[in-house]
Amino acid sequence: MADKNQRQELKKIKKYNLKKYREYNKQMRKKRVPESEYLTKMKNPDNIIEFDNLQSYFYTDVGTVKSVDGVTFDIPRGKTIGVVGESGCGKSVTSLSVMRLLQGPQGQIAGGEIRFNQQSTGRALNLAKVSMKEMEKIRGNEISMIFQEPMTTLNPVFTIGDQLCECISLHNPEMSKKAVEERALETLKMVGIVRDGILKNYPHELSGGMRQRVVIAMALACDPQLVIADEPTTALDVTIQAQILDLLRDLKDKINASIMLITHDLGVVAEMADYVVVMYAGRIVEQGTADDIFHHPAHPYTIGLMKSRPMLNQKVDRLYSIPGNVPNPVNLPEYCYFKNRCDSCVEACSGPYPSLVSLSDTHKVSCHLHQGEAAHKKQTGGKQNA
Amino acid sequence: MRQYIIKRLLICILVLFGVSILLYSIAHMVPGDYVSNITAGNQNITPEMEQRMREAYGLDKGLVEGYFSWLGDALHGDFGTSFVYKQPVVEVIGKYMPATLALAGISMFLELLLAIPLGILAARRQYSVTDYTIVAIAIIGISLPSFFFAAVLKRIFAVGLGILPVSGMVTARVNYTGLALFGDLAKHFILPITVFVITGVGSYLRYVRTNMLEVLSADYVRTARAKGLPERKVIGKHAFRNTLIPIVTLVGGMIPGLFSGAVITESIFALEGLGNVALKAVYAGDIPYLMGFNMFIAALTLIGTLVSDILYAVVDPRVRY
Amino acid sequence: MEDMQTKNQQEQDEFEQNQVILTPGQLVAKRFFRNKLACVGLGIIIVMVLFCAIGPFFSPYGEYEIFYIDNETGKEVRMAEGGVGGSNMGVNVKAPMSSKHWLGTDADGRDVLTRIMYGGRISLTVGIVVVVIELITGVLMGGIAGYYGGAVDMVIMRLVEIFNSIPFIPLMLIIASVMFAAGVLPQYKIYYIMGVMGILYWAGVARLVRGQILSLRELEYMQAAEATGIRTSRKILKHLIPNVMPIIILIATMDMGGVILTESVLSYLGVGIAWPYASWGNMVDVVNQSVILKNYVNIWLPPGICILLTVLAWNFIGDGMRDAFDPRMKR
Amino acid sequence: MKKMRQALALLLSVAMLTALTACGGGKDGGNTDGGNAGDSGNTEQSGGTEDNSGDAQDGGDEVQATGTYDTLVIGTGDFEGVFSPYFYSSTYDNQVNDLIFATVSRLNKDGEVVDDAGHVEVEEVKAEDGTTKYVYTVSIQEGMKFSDGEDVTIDDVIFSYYVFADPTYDGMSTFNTLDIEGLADYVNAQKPLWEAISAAGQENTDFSIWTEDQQKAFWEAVPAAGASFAQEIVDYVVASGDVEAGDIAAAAGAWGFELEAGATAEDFFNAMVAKYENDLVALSGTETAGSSLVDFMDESFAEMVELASVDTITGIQKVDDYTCTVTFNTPNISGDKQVAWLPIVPEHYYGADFSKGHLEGVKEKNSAPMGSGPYVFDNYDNKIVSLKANPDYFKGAPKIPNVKLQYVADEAKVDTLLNGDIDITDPPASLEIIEEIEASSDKASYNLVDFAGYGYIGINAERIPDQNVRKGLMHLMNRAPAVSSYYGELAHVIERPMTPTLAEYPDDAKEYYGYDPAKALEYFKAAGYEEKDGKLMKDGEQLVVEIGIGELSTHPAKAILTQMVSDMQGMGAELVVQDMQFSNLSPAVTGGDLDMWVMAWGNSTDCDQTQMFGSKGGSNYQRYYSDELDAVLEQIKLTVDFDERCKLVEQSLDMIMDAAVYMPIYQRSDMEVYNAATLNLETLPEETTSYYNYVHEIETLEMQ
Repeated sequence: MADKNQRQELKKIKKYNLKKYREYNKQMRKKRVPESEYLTKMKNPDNIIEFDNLQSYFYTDVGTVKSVDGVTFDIPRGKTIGVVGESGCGKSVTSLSVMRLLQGPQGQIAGGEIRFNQQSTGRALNLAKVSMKEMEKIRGNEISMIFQEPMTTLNPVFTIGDQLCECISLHNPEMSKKAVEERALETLKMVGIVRDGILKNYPHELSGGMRQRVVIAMALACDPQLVIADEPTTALDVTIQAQILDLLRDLKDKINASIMLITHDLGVVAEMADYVVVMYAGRIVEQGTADDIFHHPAHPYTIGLMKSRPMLNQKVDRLYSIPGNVPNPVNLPEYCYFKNRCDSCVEACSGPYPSLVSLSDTHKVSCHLHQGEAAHKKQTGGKQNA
Repeated sequence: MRQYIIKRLLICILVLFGVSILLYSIAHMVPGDYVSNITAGNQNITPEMEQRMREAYGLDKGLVEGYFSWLGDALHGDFGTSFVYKQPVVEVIGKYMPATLALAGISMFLELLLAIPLGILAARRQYSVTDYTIVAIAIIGISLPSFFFAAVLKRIFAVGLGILPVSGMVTARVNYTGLALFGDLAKHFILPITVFVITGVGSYLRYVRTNMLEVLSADYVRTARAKGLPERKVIGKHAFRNTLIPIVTLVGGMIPGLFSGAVITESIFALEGLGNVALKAVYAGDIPYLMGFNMFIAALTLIGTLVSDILYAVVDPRVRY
Repeated sequence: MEDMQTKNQQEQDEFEQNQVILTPGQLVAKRFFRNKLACVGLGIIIVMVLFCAIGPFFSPYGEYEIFYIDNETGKEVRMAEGGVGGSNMGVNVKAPMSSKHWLGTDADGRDVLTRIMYGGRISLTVGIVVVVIELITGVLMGGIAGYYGGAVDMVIMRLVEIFNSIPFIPLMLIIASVMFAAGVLPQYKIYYIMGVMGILYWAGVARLVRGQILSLRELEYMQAAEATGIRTSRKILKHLIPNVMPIIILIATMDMGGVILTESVLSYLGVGIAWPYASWGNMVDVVNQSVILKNYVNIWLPPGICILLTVLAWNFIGDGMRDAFDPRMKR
Repeated sequence: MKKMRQALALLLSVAMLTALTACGGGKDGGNTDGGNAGDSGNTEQSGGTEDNSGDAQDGGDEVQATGTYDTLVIGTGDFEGVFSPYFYSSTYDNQVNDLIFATVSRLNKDGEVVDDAGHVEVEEVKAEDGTTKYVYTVSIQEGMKFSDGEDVTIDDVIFSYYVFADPTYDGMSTFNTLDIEGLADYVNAQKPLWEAISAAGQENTDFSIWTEDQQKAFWEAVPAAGASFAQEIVDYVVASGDVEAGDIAAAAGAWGFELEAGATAEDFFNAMVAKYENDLVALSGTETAGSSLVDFMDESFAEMVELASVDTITGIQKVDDYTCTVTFNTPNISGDKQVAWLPIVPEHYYGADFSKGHLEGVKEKNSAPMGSGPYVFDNYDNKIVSLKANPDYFKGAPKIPNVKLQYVADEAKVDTLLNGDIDITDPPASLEIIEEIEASSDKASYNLVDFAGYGYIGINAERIPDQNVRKGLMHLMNRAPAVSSYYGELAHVIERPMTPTLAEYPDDAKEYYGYDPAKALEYFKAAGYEEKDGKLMKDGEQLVVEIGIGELSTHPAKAILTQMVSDMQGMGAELVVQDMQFSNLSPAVTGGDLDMWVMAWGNSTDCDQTQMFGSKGGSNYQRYYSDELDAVLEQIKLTVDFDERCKLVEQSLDMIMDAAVYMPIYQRSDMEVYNAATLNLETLPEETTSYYNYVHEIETLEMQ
């Protein structure tokens, strides 16, 4: 019986997916996309990226996974945004959406806008819609990305030089081969690799840390306006992590680019981020300045995270851990996703998913605890800040 | 690198030695030896005459003795004299090699020429109509018995339409020379090569496709995209160079299959090649030629694998010997 | 607060229940069945097996029964009926399709349809038997080589190379003629040939399995298993075999078709199943008599199609299997 | 199909030797169809014209074409590239020889010897020692030239005799077995020491060639060697699984020697010696299980020794530059063929460094033949033999400048001809082909020729000793339907084991064993078999017969065997059918490893059947030995009067039939197909037989 309607269930899913795939492929095949479709207006010209109700779905055999479901936040120019959350909460998918690197046709941007403030042309583009051609111009040039796995992100059969120069000359066709190489070495110096002959090396000849530096160099090669660092340190061992972090930190000052730092390591965020976005199960549960999040966490989940990170100055006999785990991403419930793990539930929690309310002009949270009393909190919040 | 190659070559010799023992003992078990074949039914042949001929052909020796005398000569590059052709085996092989090499070589080239691009295309469009059609056609190709396919092709193009020769390698009536001769040869090779390619390309295509799928899902391809490389460069450069690695090894493995296939195709189209001769040799009990032929193929195979292993090191910097 | 907690728990539970959860097996199956071609293939094989296994029971004729025809009365006489001597009698060869013989009779006056059924039994059996043999030998040898490594590995791999570098077809021909000398009865010849083919094919399997096992031994969980110091037998049974299974199943399906083809090629060369028994291979042989090829399509086309479909089917299944097993292509 | 061609090549090769030859399914095999030749016409045209232009420059003194076409292409079988009248083993190689070499005499339509480049006649002469000798006088025309301009003399003919007679000769000719005066001494002048000693016998006292000690040593060595020799046989038998190890008596039994139980290898050997009347050579030659007797002795015994320095054959005498005589000790009805139906081979070319025992020089010319025939060898490449006309051929220069023989597969022959690529070919005759050709009669015409041979089923009388069983089997062969449905008009059932093309064949012979399962069963019962629970048993043994057949898939005897299999199943017996490659079948038959076999004889040119049915006959595969039959056969050979001979032949054939060892099946037709679009058909011989065809008149053949 149950088995039967499960099968029907699956059939429905399959049909639905196929439809989606077809649409996607049609979209991909389009050579030219008229500007009108992706030209848009920035809400705030100081922002470099504005996520507006971004929805990135994966259409899998077992159903639609809403990895990113209505995410909205901005990345101001020259600032660093930290995106935190447990693994599988949609951090990486958000970043991949920006780069339009979701594995089609299964993974697609289902809705919302990613407004990109393109300096070179002074236009505002909706990255969710731009043609692949446009995208290729932007990738690695104005927006570049640092991936988790330094071991596999470099192509094993080409030399560092090849891969680095390729990127540079691609976006600066006018540059001479010589100039390109100089540039390459320069960037490598910037990330602290001075060893000569490095360009002739193959990835497998370098240590993990070195490779990650190369990856970073590659990301910085065309001095982009936005660097997305997706867990840049997780795959590395602690000492290297430290080095890379230092590197990133002083890079942050060297280059006047915005950084979107994705990590589950609050420590890293605390050290680097100006703003913090906390995601849970594909949605933003809380966002604000580093200060807001670290000193006045409002959402039970954020609080949990805070508790669960080791503190040197205060002694706890046992680290706190949030009970339960992330709900199954397929057809999530209507009520707050965190409800079942939350230790401070109220009646309202069984109600619809709480909307995002502002506690201060920077600090937003989506939790029933703060619904309604937004206004009051605002003042007190303001006081506390003062 | 050098030691590696030397080591490999030594191993090859070892293997060849094993092959020769195996082959010789099997060939020696064949009941109908050459003498009893040519004397069969010849009423006046006396036991003495047969014995004389046996000695003349060296068939009177026992297995072990026979093997070692064969080995001894072989080491001096003398693989004996073909019973059927009454010429040194080495010469016979040399004489008939060109046809086979032409057939096998060209086919191999064409197969790769088709398999690689189509395989990549299919991989890029996995589960799409294109993918299904390519794979389906490829598999239909490898699902046909070659002789069956050949017969049908012959029927249509040679007998039916009469636009291609039925069999043989050149048109006897005319003394073509130079380019004309080449054209004539080409005309005679069209059908055999078609059979070869169609029935062979499938497996390689499939292989390419699988590897491409694997590579396409690799991180470095994503990196390449993130760099802003246009798709064709991502595929054509980053992905392709990596699929190349397994393909290189594949090529080495193709050789034995090619020559086995040649046996059938050549006999069907009466091409004067090694395989055809080998087939005849089997029926005539021409042991020297068979040994020579099989050893030749074995050696070729081993060299093939060796070469592809070396190429492996060339295309994949991670591999060093 | 408390009851709230429990309530939550219950909610979560029932919530989990109406989720669609899939075991790995189901996932493989699902990916397999997503591949249309694979499904088609599976269908064909099933039909073929039924056709050949059950078909003969419905056929009124024997596998190699020949039919005579009285040239004066034009009346057909069956072999067993007797009274088939005499000069007015002829063999009813190349009879057209009719209600008596749905696919007509072949060049020897035997019922084509019936022979296709019997022939199918052989062709399918050949496929299965050979594959089984090659798997047993191959997995065993490859397993040993991969597991113990060192000298054993060295020896086995040299053996593999030896077998790889022997040209298959000439060898089969030689062996076939050796078989008579060895006094093998014709009706059993085909089984010996199956054996030989299996033996000749093991090398490829061994190499794959060895590779697989080597890579497995590198994996963490394998080393973890080693660390826990479990018995070797257990290690092999519980950890290695299950993980080699996919590749084995792959080889099995992939080779199945190839073997059937080889059988047909061998019977084209006069090796293969002995007269008067049928196999699809030796039924298709007639195409090299161009008269039959041209005028008697009903004799060669049906078995030809059977071969084509069956091999095709196995290949499709193989493809489906590979795509299904290969987690890399999950997306 | 490759295997069929292969079989065929082997078969006919032997056939051409005026011997009879086994002809498996090969020739009878693959039907061929023409397919439409619609647009092949223009290919021919272009072919023809291209060729003229191509031929223009190499004009010279060469023969010019009479029509559009200047090249005759003959579609034939597979060459082995040994174009030597001495050493060829494939018919198709010899087909080339026929065009390159002229012969002293040739056969006419009826297979009788007639003059060609020379003349032969025989006369009986009383030698001084009172015995009757038969002297053949061989003469050749004067003024003939080889293609290199040298004159042809009788020495060239004599040279051939000596090559054929050479002790180291390993070709197909059986010349050196003829009973020519002094030939035996010449051939056997050189022998392995042990053969010489054993031939001389224990009591020999002439130690001119070997020492007394050697002789003693030899005879002492014999028993031991013999034992091991016998032991090898025993091991062999054991290995083949028939008896368990150690039981020598049983092994010997399986080998055909009755010994009482517990016999030793020595006894076995002695038994063999007894059977061969101390002829150790013959013994080790025939009974061997691999090694020869001498292999078990000191090598020194294997060395060759010159018994007497004989370097001429006394029976062969040169009379003058154009005449010689060959003297036979006994009459031989085919003697004229043996001495005169031989190619004339230039001694100055082949015999440059020929001396007794040294044929290397002759063999070197295998791939570059040269003779005085209508055509001159040009080259052999890509399975095509190219010949150029010989302007000073003694019958006059051929009309067609070039002849090419191209290998074409049997199944492809008609197709290729209709495509216009070849002009003359010989596909295996079949109803379909005739249909095909008649459908496109503008393109081709054909000619049916009685094939000088017949298909038969043989029974090994040693393996099936009981005549009743053999007769039973005979009654199970339903020949008529099989033959009629396979060949239609192209073949007919024959009732006696002899080629009906021979004048001596008794045309009125009645069917000897009709198809009759009931009668068969009676015979089996008479032989002592009874049915036990559905099995035909005799002292615990089921009746199981093993029959060998070559290339069964396309063999006309298929239907017969199918019927036999099912009938014997019906009566509880079993017929095991061994379908084999010809290369395995013939040794199996000659070696007597089969109870029954299906083969065909071809190209019989005379009615002397001693070799097949005589007790000492080299082709007596059925191993049926009967003194009275021998007597009759001998008689036939010596009977020169035709009617007498016919009677004797008939008598002998009846005896053979009664022995139930030989069941003749069919006598069929060969066919020759001619390309009507390229040939002047009226220039073909008006009558073609299996002994005489276009090749014999090639010089007068014309193309359009």
